[in-house]
Amino acid sequence: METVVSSKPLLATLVSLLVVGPIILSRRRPNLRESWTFLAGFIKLGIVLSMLPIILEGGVIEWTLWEILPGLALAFRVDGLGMLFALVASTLWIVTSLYSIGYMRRMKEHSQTRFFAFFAVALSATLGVAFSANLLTMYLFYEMLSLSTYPLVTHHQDREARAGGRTYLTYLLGTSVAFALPAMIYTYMKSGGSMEFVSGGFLAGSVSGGEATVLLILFVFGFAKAGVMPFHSWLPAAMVAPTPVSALLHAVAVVKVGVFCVLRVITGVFGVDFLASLGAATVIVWLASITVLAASLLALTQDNLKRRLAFSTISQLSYIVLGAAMLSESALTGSIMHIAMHAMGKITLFFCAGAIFVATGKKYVSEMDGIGWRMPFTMFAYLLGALSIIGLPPFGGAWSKWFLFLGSVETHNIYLTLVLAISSLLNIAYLLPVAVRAFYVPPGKGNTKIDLHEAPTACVIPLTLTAFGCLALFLFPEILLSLARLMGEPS
Amino acid sequence: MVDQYPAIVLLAPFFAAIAVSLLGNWKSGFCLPLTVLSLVISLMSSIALLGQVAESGEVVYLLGGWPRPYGIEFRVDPLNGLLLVVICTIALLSSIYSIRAAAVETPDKCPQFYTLYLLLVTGLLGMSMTGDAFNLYVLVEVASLTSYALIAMRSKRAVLASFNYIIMGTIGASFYLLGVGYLYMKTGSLNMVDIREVLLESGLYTSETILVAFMMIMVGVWIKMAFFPLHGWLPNAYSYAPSTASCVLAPLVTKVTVYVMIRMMFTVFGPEYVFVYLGWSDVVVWMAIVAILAGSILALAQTDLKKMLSYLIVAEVGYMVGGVWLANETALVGAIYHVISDAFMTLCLFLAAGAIITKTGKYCIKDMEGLFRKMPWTMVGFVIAALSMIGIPPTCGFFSKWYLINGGIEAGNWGYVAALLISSLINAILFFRVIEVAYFKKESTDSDKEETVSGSSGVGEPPLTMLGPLLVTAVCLLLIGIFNQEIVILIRQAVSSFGPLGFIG
Amino acid sequence: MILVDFIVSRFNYWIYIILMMMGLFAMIAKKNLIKKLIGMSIFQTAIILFFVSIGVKEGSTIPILAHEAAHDPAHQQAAPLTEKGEGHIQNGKGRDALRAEDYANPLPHVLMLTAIVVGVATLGVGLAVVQKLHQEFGSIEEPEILAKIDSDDG
Amino acid sequence: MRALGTIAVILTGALLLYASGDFPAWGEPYSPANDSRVSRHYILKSFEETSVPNMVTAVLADYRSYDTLFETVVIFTAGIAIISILRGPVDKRVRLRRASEKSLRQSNLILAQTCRLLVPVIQMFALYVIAHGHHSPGGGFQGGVIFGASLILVALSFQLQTALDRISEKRAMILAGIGVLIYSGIGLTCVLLGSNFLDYSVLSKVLPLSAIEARSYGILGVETGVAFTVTAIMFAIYANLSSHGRMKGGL
Repeated sequence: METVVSSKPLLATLVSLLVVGPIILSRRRPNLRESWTFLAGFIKLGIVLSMLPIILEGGVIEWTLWEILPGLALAFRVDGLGMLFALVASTLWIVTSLYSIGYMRRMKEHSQTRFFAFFAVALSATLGVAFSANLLTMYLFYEMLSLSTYPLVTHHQDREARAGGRTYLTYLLGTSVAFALPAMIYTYMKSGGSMEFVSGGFLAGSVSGGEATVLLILFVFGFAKAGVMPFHSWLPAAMVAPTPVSALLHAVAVVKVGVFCVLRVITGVFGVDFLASLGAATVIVWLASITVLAASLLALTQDNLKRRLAFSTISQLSYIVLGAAMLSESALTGSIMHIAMHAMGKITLFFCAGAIFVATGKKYVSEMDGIGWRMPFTMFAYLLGALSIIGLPPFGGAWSKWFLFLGSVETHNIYLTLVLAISSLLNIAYLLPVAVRAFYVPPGKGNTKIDLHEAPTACVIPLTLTAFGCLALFLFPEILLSLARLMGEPS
Repeated sequence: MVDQYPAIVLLAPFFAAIAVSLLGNWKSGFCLPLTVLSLVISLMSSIALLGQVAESGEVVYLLGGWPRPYGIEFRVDPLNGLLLVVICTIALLSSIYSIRAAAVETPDKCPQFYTLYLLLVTGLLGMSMTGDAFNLYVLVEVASLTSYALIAMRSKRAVLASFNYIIMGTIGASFYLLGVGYLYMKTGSLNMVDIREVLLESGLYTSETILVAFMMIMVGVWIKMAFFPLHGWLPNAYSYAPSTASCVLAPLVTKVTVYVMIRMMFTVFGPEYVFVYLGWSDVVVWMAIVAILAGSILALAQTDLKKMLSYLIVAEVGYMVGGVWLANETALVGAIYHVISDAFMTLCLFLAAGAIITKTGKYCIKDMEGLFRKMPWTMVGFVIAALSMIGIPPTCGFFSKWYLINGGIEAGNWGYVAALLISSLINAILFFRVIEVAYFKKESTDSDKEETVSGSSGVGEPPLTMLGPLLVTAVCLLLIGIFNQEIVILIRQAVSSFGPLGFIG
Repeated sequence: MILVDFIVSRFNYWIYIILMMMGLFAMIAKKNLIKKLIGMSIFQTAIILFFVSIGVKEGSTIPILAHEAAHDPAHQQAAPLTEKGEGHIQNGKGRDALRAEDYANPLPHVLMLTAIVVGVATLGVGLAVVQKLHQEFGSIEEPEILAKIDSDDG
Repeated sequence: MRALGTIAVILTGALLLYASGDFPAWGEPYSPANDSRVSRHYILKSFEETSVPNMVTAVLADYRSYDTLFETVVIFTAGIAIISILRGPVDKRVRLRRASEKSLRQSNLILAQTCRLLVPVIQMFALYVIAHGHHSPGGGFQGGVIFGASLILVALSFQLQTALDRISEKRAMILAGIGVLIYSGIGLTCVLLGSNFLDYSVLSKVLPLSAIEARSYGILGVETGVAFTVTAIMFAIYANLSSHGRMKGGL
């Protein structure tokens, strides 16, 4: 395996942080300000893409900044998993930026400069997590992400935002300090001062089975961004944010950072084989299964579209955790791929929810009767996204579901297969009715005249793109698949 | 010149104090430049001194040229070398900050204020350098008398707080003096290193007098550092003091006293007496745990910003005492590192609080709506300090917690680890309560009217002399965190000179 | 008998402890601020008493060399530092050289000069603070002042 | 509070009593403290090393002169502290007119005349105590206090203003500052002459004295400084406390 030393991961992380200055300075000229965002977005994507070939060949890229604690450096390392996540995040940032411009301007939101600035910081933190080489670096960016998204979540600065923001931070910050930090320090002590992620893990042999179980649970709860119950309530609370935030951060960046951290801990800290030999992951398997089902059921009861999507996200995140905790190769591949597939599908759905709100001011599913003919593009995109999430071909979601099912069969656990099957049915039950209402139920009041009333073009283009993205991911999954497979290979 | 660094560090603020008191009455314009100049000199020579110490080990400066144990000496090792730099930096930053605040809060008393201020700094510097147990008492009293006066300069409640401080402070200092007397009675010496030698040579560990001396000294310094439940004087004293005074008192006085405790435990009595012979570390660590929790919970109950910060100091003292008494190297390093980082955190918080209070005239947390909009840079400083208090990387608070928790786990004291984590969580609640209020606008309906009123009164960023030190401190928090390795290496150098902590293994 | 001896031979310590406890009690328990300060003064005096009594030597005099002794040139060259109790080496003139037993221990006196000064200074500042409190609140009773503060707040 | 006080007193008292069993007996000449290296050195060597017969003075102003410097600073601090505490910001100081000689005449004849007779004697005695600290009990602190007492006597027997006319509070503070400056200035001179702070022996480089005599004169110098400060601060404390910081009326 080839190791390349390059500062590219650092640059990719920093690009969006550096652009914060210009964004703030050009606050009086919105067009210039937004062009900074795009500039940073394309540079970021460019850097990430330029690293792709090396990773695909099975190499890794490393860059060490400096040692910050004895034997522990602030270091970056790019491998398949990180690459996949970075690719998803940086691509979708560009799309979301376009969408936010349309959304924010149409809604005449205040403090747009602050919005774009913190958005850029959040992206930096996301890439930082994706590229971090050890637990400490990851923790650092994880916290940075929690904090930088707080102003975004509470953007409206009203009573509702205050309550939502409070829940958001309490859960994310509280769990990371109370669970992840001690788990990390304990790991540091037990491993003799090393916290570098190695495939196969570094804890094998240095902790007992009981300790490993406790540590694993602490990590899974500590990275509450993964939304495993009972630490999931921050996500519905975060829905007070403007929709672009919900779309990128709460369907892609923030939540995926959570599951990404869990994946890293399972593969890089404990090692799949070590966990399998201990049976320590069983607890996580059941926690995740319960979350999958319970969140799906809760999603059914939500009338607010964004909240419904949030519960759906919680349930989908636990697929990923579940996939990792099953400790089988196919399941792991499936769960890594699900990061990308779900991101693409869910961001489409959020874009649609936002577009509906921009165009009609409607937030609740029950108000959306007949809306499909007024906003055909949006609702069509919604349908594609929903089908992808449900896991029907020819959409991206089908691949990841396929591997997850395969994994559950490999583990010979019939209950897990059952869980996945039931939850897929539940997916249909809570996602499709929206589309059905939109297209088949006539609007309640007399207003029979159907006039085209789409959201701004800047909103419609991104959601169309991502909807077709779902399709494209089904047709061309090779890159993702090979990136995901890289992690499954034994070292 | 080179061998005079210890003297210069101390004498620069000392002579400036005399000069301010003599010239200040004639022309009060002299006060501030003299203060700043002297502190700059002091800072520079303390940095040079630290370099010297780091390179060639302990520096001994004989006052009056009398050798140990007949005269008094300064002993500077990496531990107090670091502390000197911290004291000088903080004193310098808050003196710059005081340009505006002192004029507002203590008008007509400019020369007195700066004389006291410089004497306080002199006292603290002297406390950290001296190698003589009795001399330490004298300097403690210099520092205490100046703090009493600085606190009582404001009217009303500050005066009562100052009175309580006088009573408690005198009890503390007198207990310390009595302890030194007991030590003297048994060892016949006042020099710290000499006392330890005599203790070892004459086999005095079993003596009841030495035991009582140790207890008296510990209780004395605990009162002085406001270790729960002996903290009664602190919250009122620090929260009602003029903001310039509290900016230098709050970060420094308790921390220097913690240093005194470390010095007493490791240089005078020696770890083998404290940990091996007495073996009380569990009891004290549990007291520290109670202190941490009680301080945090009491802070939670406050509505006044400065009072909340003052109770946090009580909790932080618990961190440090616990870390020192955990009796392993990691925890001790963590505690000393926390002394430094907490000094800067507290400074940053008090500078921010002072700036907010001088600009808005509001003390209560709930009155701080919309401050992010009115004074964004001040709030940036406040947020960084808050993050450090919670323990978010890469601020220094994270790393001190890192070492302390590491030490706690090493010592197998899970209660201490849990207390640190709980207090971090409480800090998160505390600070986000403030940040939330400051971030959101007023909810009441007459907000527009309020807006215009406050708009006309011109609440905006504080002047650069207040904002500058605040932001410099905030940057320091990050730098201390990022370059914690360098500091820790120095601390380890000092800790290894204490000899084996001889507890585990 | 032994017990009596024990008590009598250490009477200075009993007295200082009693005085000190009186002072401490007044400082903590008294409600009148001036009484607290009086307690503080007693407290500090007790410590001074303790220190000075350490330095006492039976049959010794004040730690000042007599005029002749000081100006005797013999002293300035002779009288090598002697160990325990053997300081009485005869010099040429047949006069006793300096003996450590003959003079009280000077160090506690020096220390207590400092402690007295500190005590005076603290007392002065304390009195000034009480005066200021009296100006502000019109009382030197702690409960009354607290009540006044409460009513100001409410 | 009462219960708390009782508990504190009982605990501390018990602790102190516990230790006192271990103490050397009263007046024991060979107790560790009395027979220590340090104490013996002071008694046996101080005259040789400083040429001051009074060991207390030698230890106070030479061996431990750094302590004494800060002791002076404590006094000085107390003076400034009291002024800064008692002078309220509201209390605009009015420039007081010079009290006429009338006030002198107005007061009680016997009192006035006794005072006139006593004050010079007290002051002479104070000067003696300061200057003779090398050979007899005395020194800057004691002399300074006596001198301060003479000023307080004036204030007591006439009016505060009468004493203030002779030495105003501002001047007293300047005097106090000068006292500390003399002390520390001597110390600084030693540094400038190439030795450590307060190492008087180096003064022999500039004075026609041997190194040991230089120590003796150095001690005299610092004692003078101490006397200035103590005198001034004693009076300033009295003036402030007796007039609630208003500098008029008084007792």
